[in-house]
Amino acid sequence: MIIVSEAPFDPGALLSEFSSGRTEVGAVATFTGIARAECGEASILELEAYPGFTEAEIGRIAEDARRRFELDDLLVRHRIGRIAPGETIVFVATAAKHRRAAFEACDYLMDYLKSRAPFWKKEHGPAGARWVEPRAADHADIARWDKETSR
Amino acid sequence: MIIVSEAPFDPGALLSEFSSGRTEVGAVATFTGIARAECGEASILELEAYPGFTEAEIGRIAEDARRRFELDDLLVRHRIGRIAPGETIVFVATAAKHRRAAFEACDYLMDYLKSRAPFWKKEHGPAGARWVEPRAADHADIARWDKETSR
Amino acid sequence: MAKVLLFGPLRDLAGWRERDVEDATSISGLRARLAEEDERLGEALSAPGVQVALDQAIVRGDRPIGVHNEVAFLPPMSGG
Amino acid sequence: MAKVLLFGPLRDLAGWRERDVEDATSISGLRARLAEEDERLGEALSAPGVQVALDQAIVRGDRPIGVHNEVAFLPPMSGG
Repeated sequence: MIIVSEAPFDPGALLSEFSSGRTEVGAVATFTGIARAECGEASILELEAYPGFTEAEIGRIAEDARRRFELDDLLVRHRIGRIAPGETIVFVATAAKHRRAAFEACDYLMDYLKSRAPFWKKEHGPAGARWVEPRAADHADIARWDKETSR
Repeated sequence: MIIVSEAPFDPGALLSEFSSGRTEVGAVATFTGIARAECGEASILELEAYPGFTEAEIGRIAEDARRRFELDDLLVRHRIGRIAPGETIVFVATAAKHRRAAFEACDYLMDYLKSRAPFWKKEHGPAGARWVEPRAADHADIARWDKETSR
Repeated sequence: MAKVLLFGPLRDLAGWRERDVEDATSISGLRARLAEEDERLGEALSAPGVQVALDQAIVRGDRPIGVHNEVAFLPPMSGG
Repeated sequence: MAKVLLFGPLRDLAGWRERDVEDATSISGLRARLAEEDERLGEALSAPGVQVALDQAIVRGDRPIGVHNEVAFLPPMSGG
């Protein structure tokens, strides 16, 4: 399931729902991205999506991840709008029979979301607002998967 | 925090508590291990620990992970006793400033728990009970970290 | 006439997010039309890294556009 | 006398989990003493992969033991 919305959410509630009732899965990995205060440097994060297009693009990579890592299930929830420090920005959960697949798929989805998913991010801080582009580390992270042979 | 106990637990409730109130962390990774039914092959899992020793050994590797990956915090909760399919066996959460550290530390802790932590596991199935040793894949997983140079 | 959408820094630069633009029959024509009104916006729309989505699908190169099309200009993306 | 603990398959093999064992002043002596009572258990306690913890710390090789020591025999471990 892929949800992009302005509503705040609790990652724990999503994990409870995602992991319950699974008797054939074995492994659930999650990632939660939280807005950082950067010691006062960034007070509010503003995230913009292209409604419809953003969900569809994430859906394409999610299908890719399902096949590539033999996932049983996955969940991506991404917040947009104005987000305060300590609030959750993104939550990804993956379910697989074995833990390596669950970990790698979760890692892969986050690398994609961080560098190639259609979101635009603005930081509002004491010195004004600025649009943020992916860090060099994010580009390096996603490039790992391009180089790899199929698993 | 490291908890080894017979009490069932909800991984989502642990994640809610672990992730709330963090304004300087950014990244939380988790892993949840769930008892599998194996299509009826294994109906009950029985896990044994050495009380005191098991927590202390996990504590040593947790301290190692904190230093190695520059973690802000971590949580390991492991169930012992009789566990039914669909119930949670183990939950690991890691918190760090950046997601790579959180993912790698979570992965590292799970590899350790799966192959070197002092637990003994018995599967009770229709064909009787048998003690389980780590799979070859578990040994290969933990060996990855021995070969790596420090990060 | 096509519906035009701007995202991220392009929206701030232009001062609008969504508009109907008349008299454009191709993406290149649309860019030229917007550049006439606002030279800095015109340059920004042609900058490397800015992708174009036609009816929610990324397209490369020029394309004809008509009344019912939606054209979005997408600056470099940056997820959560 | 030392307190002896067995885990996992060793416990099933012996039929007990915890016992006080008298007349043993070293780990090797303790193994020999248990082997006298139960030959299969004695072999299992000496198998490769079985570790020994003395007062909750893994030890290799032989060690003297006394009244207040706790000796645990740990077969190959297998986490969650």
